[in-house]
Amino acid sequence: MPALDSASNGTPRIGVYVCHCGINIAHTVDVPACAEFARALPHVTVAREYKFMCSDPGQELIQQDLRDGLVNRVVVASCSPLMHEHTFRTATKVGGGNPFMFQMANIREHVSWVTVDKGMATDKAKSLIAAAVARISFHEPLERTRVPVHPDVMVVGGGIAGIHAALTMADAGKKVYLVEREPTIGGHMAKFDKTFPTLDCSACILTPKMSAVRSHPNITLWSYSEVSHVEGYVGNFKATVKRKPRYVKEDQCVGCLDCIESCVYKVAKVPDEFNVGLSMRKPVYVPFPQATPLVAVIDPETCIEFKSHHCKKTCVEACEKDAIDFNQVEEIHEVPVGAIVLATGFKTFDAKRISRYGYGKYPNVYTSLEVERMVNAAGPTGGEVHLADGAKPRAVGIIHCVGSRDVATNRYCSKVCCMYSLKLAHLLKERTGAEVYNFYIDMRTPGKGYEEFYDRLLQEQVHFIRGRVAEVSDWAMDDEEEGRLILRVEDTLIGRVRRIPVDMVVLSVGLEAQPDADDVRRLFNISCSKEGWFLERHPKLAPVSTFTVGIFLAGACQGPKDIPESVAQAGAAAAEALALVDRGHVELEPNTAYSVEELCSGCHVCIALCPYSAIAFDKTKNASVVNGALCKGCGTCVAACPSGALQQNLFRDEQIFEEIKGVLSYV
Amino acid sequence: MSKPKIAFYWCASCGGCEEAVVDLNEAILDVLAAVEIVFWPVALDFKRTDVEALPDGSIAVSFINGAVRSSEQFEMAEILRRKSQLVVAFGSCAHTGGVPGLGNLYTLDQLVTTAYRDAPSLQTGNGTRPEIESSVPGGTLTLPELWQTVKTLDQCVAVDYYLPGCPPPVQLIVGAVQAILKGELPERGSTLAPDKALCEDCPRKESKPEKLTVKEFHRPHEILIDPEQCLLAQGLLCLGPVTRMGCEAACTRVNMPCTGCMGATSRVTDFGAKAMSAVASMLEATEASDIEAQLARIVDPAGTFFRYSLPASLLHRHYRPQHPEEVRPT
Amino acid sequence: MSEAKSDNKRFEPRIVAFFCNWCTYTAADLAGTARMRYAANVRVIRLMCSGRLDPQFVFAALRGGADGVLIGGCHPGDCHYQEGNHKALRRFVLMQRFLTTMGIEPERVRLEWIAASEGDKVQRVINQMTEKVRALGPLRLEQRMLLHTDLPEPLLETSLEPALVEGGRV
Amino acid sequence: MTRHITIDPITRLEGHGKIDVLLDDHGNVDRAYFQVPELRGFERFAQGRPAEDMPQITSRICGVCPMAHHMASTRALDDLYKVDPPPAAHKVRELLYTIFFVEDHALHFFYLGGPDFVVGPDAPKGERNIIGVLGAVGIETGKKVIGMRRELRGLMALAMGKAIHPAFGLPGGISRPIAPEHQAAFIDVAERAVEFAQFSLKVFDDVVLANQKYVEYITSDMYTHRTYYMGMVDDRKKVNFYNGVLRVVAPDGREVRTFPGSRYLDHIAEHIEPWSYMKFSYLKDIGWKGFTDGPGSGIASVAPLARLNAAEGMATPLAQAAYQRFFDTLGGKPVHHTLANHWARLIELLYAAERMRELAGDPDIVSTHVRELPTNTPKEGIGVVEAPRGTLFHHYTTDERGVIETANLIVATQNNAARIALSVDKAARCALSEGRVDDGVLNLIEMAFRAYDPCNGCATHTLPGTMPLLVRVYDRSHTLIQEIRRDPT
Repeated sequence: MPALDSASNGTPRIGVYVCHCGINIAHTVDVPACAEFARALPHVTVAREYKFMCSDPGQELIQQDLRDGLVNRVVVASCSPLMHEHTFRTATKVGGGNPFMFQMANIREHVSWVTVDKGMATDKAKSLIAAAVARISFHEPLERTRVPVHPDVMVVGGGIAGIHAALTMADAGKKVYLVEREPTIGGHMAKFDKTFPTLDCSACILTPKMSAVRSHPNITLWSYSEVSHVEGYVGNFKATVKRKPRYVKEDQCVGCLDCIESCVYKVAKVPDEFNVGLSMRKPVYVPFPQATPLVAVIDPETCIEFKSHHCKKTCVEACEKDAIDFNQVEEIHEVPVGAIVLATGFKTFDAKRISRYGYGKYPNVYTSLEVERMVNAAGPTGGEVHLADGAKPRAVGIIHCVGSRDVATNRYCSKVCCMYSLKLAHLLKERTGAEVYNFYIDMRTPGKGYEEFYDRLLQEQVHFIRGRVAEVSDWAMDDEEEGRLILRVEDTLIGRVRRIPVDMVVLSVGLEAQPDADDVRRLFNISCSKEGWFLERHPKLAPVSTFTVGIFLAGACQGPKDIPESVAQAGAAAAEALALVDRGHVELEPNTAYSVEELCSGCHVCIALCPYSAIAFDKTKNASVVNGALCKGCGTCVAACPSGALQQNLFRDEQIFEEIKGVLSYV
Repeated sequence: MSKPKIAFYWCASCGGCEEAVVDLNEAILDVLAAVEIVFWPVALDFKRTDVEALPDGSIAVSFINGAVRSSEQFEMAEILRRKSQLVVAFGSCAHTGGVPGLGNLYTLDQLVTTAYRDAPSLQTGNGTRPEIESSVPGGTLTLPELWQTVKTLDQCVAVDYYLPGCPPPVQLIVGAVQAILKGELPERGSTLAPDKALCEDCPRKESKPEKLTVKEFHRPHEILIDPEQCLLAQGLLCLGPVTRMGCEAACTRVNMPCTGCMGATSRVTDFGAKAMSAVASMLEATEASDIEAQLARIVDPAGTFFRYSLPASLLHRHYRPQHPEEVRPT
Repeated sequence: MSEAKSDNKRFEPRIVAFFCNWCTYTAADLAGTARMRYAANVRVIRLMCSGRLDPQFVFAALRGGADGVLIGGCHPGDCHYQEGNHKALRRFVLMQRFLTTMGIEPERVRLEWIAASEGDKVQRVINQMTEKVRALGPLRLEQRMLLHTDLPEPLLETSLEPALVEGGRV
Repeated sequence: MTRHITIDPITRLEGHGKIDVLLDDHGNVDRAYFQVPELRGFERFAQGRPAEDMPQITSRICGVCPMAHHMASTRALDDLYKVDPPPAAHKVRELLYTIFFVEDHALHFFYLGGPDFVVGPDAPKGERNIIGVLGAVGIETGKKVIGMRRELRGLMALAMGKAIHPAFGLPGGISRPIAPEHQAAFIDVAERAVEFAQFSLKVFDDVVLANQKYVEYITSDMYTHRTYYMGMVDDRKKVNFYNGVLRVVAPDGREVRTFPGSRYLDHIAEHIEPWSYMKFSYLKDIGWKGFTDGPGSGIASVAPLARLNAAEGMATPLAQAAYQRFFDTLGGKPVHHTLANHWARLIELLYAAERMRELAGDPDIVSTHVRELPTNTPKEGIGVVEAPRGTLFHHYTTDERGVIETANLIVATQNNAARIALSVDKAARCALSEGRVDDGVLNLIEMAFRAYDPCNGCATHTLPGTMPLLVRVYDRSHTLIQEIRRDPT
């Protein structure tokens, strides 16, 4: 390999460009001093400072110097390479240089933003610049390799976000695999009655989209299925999907529901998951009338045939299509896809974790999701709101921020609770005429028409008490309280503790990451934030991308979102995925390992180390050889290669040794 | 034209390198015919004054073996450097410090204490130790001062070429001499041996599994060693993959693991560090506890991975821990 | 002139860090975005994976004047490249045993698993390590090698061992 | 006026030695000191190493007799793990050890010690070397010597990987058996080794014994000391290098003790002088009485002459005959003449060749059963062999993993050091008078030294090196009045 030079790039002429980043860098790092320092470093022909290097004029500085032949290697000292490496590589290319004759020194995230002392910050910045300069003399021009992208895409999760992403891409003519773990798509939205702030009916806006999915020629809907394995890389993933047996042939079932009718169980005895346990279902069931696909499921846990094998199988008789098949087994599908959109959603906070609110103890303490079902005309009570004893509530208390903004549970704000609490308050008042009390910490109603909705509730005489409820109890202190639930709360507006007796308590539970988010994250090789939400590549600039190119995020799996946001983000994710697969190819980072074959002794140490089986011993060449397309550039084999025959582009031993010298060349 | 002048010299060596030259056998007669040996302490009676009398640079090549541990050796190395166009570091000790380089694991004082105070065969009560100066009836006797650490030749004088091995294989010596005579030397600073690792040459190469991993490490005396199969595949710590070829796999041929006397290939800076990296990587264990347990079976990382190269290592010597009160600004 | 530098009693350790691109380097960026202040003694070198870490780099850093070396990788099971961090751990364990044999305090070379979300851990670890190494004092490997015979054994050592006076000879 | 003469180094000797001669006011020798100037400290840096690595590590003590250290160390490992190698392993080890003896003794006679006689003690110094020897005995003979050596070392490399720093000794055996197809070569070379040994003895007869002047040198008082002698003997009290017990005879030749090597600490002790890195061994119970000979002094000698004195004969016929002739010629046992070592060495050469021939033909040599796996927990091991230059002790203690905790090494030349010092002192007294110093005189002193073929590389596990031989004569005011240089050789 060329050490200092490669034919195309005479002796190193290094340009160093130090960025002020407005004052982000300049307020702690002495930028002029850094440029001055850089100017004195070996092979540096140009050292400039500029307010915003990432701006057009900033990039123009670099390009001009390249065009003028003043420099043939570029070092930019600014923010993190994860932020702008691409920007400056492109600038270098546009200026006529090779994009990889570029190195970045991270003097913002790693220096100015984390250092108090100006002197030390400047020293540190200088040494990082020195390191970049030292290393870049050992760079050589590299080419990105192009690999074709598989046109098909996959969406994981069939909630509103997944549905929207799937439809968007399918409409763009892409073949989409939509994988949903439940027997039906629809997710949480399918459970809601109305949506805030417009109060239009959830089902009315969701079900058309669900059937669109069902009927879309470009969408393969795999419900009751899970992704079990993913391999490959951007543009060329291979996803393995496990389809759980539903014991009903999907292609035969017409959704007549006769099987359910005829089930030997005359009455339903199994708590209904979809109605969050508020009603019962039979062993054979459909989650809800608009379920998509509208195909019955048999639950082997409760079905007699599975338990005793002595069932009369009245369902089988009843089914004209002979759709029922007790011998159905799990199917495995392996599909190639170019991009994957994750829309795995959220779970609601488990109210039992806050025992003082009495959930599970007092029958009339409900979670918001239960109430969503209760007020839903298609729900277990047909939209009737009544207490456990059937009576109508005279007063209802809605406790906000249950499992949110609370150091004991989740610090973050779940964002949607205020609004859905208002919605529930409205619906409850509408359905029962009860007095409704909202107990809140802060009302958070930003968003189109949200604040107006809040006003409307105020006019509807819904009570708002600012204070976190201390406890819910049935300990009556007077006749008025007798037999009711008492909420003890400090009303922070009037500054005294109040006891408010109600008949029904609604706990506005927050949103949490899916319990298995960590497994899913590993499956797709992405990261999670502390709270367990999937981590986006950049909170502002790449909110739907992940650090694994080709994997995108949609909906609440990335963080609490309401429906409009989820849909918007789903659209964005779909667009990013489309942009990727439509291009037809991806350019891979050239930071792959390679073998200097004439130096390889064939010791075989490297081969087993590669997680991607990218290395094999080539008998004819008598050397281990790296398959650049399979190599992902971790460099593990390079670190292990006992004779230094393996090297890694952009991370060659000598480049790193130089960088070490550089960071240690203190001023 | 006159024959090229050659010098052989030994610094701190065991004499094995000299024997290796004698092992040229008949070939030595040809060498003697082709060159003029102006200096070879162990075999010929030529004098330091003769060397000093020579004009600078008049010796074509000086082959210097042995590490450097005393000022006398350093002086002699400097003289030869001055008088020679080329200096060749001959053998492991001159090249990377060699086995005596393991002395750098201890201080000179510790070496002395063990030899002259702790040896069980010493009669007790006698506190005598060798002294730099000792007065005896009628005069004073002196012993040379030893340095704190063992140095490689190139840590003392500029070296043009390296002839590795403990001792250097005869075929490499012959090759080097011929290259010199024909004036076909590679780029300065090169090691005069093939730049590939030993596996290339090992008769067991074919027996290597495609994926070479180690479940459990063994020491040579613990198992019956298969004479055909790759020693690493048998869990033996063979350093062949790290070690430069050129010895014709002397040790693995007799069923013993390579210990690395030939040093590393040109792309490796620190033999031992690289060896540790490769060996640890090959381990199958992934759980921290298993990793600890398996690596604990390598009872002596320093002696195993730095058997011949401690002085040449980036770390060079043992460092006693410092104490906070000794800290002062740099 | 910074306060720290003007206070010439205080020893400022030099620590070289090798962070993996996907977890620890990202976490360090996060610490920056969150404006978490921490000691300026650590200089980060980015590797794609802790599996790229060759013990030679650690030795080169110490030889080059570092008083400590910090290695950061993804938590076990989180490696972007499946198990590069396991390989890093194996090398680290073996390397540590050697460094101990060489009389280099284990605290000077540290391996930490830091996830992309753990910006605060970057801050904590760097501060802790800086203090620890400050307490241990300068390593000054090169000076203590006595590669040049006329170089006196550093005071540091003679204060520990009388035998080492006079240009590193007895 | 006081004079101080430094002879440094003594030439044609593996390893580095130095002689300081102090003269009295009349220029006569007050006292001559034999010094060894360096130390490597193997005993210390052996600590922490795995015991099984010691045969290869300790062989680096000396590249001239690496095989001796390799073998002593391997024997120590057998003892450390209390594992007895299969008979075949013992035989292969001894076979290779005898090959090494033939090669090493030949090297000394023709390359190092020989020149004193073959070329002549007072021949021009430029000729007193192997090339001079070739000149004297003829190039054909020279090639014969070189060729023999090549073949012997070829066999060593074949069986042990390398002749210099072998790699085949393991506790309980050897790493690899000898391949059946190779046995023929061993037998063939052994045959010629015996002829070669006889030829060498003949050279000694023709060149040395036939020369009255040399015989006088040998028997002269200048080169005579009456000390104890120690050597390894087999159960028939015959000289053995690899296996046996140690026998010590008094200056009058009677056996004073016989002990197994493992008891060496009961019988051997070491003395330190501040002016040398060499430690001086002596017989423990008699004690250190200073540099003096006779039955009252604990000084004992080792190496060829000592081995012949300490034994009752040689185990092979031709060597036994030569043994007889040796003592008949030199006036019966024990022989106290230092220079007789040269002759004794050639008799051992013959024995080694004959023993080599016996073993090379032994069917066991190609047996594949050459290892017993150790099963015991290691703690302490002692290995003793006869090195060409005398008895060699390796003594290790380890932890339960077999990692060395202490190592004690007493090497051949250390066991001879005290007598060497005596010889040097005496030779100097006889050779120097009135401060008359010239090269011939210096060589007379060196001859006393070289006869022992001392290997100071071993002796202090030192770093051999050389310094200019410098003879400076000072007056009281330390102004130089006479200087003779002889530079490193």
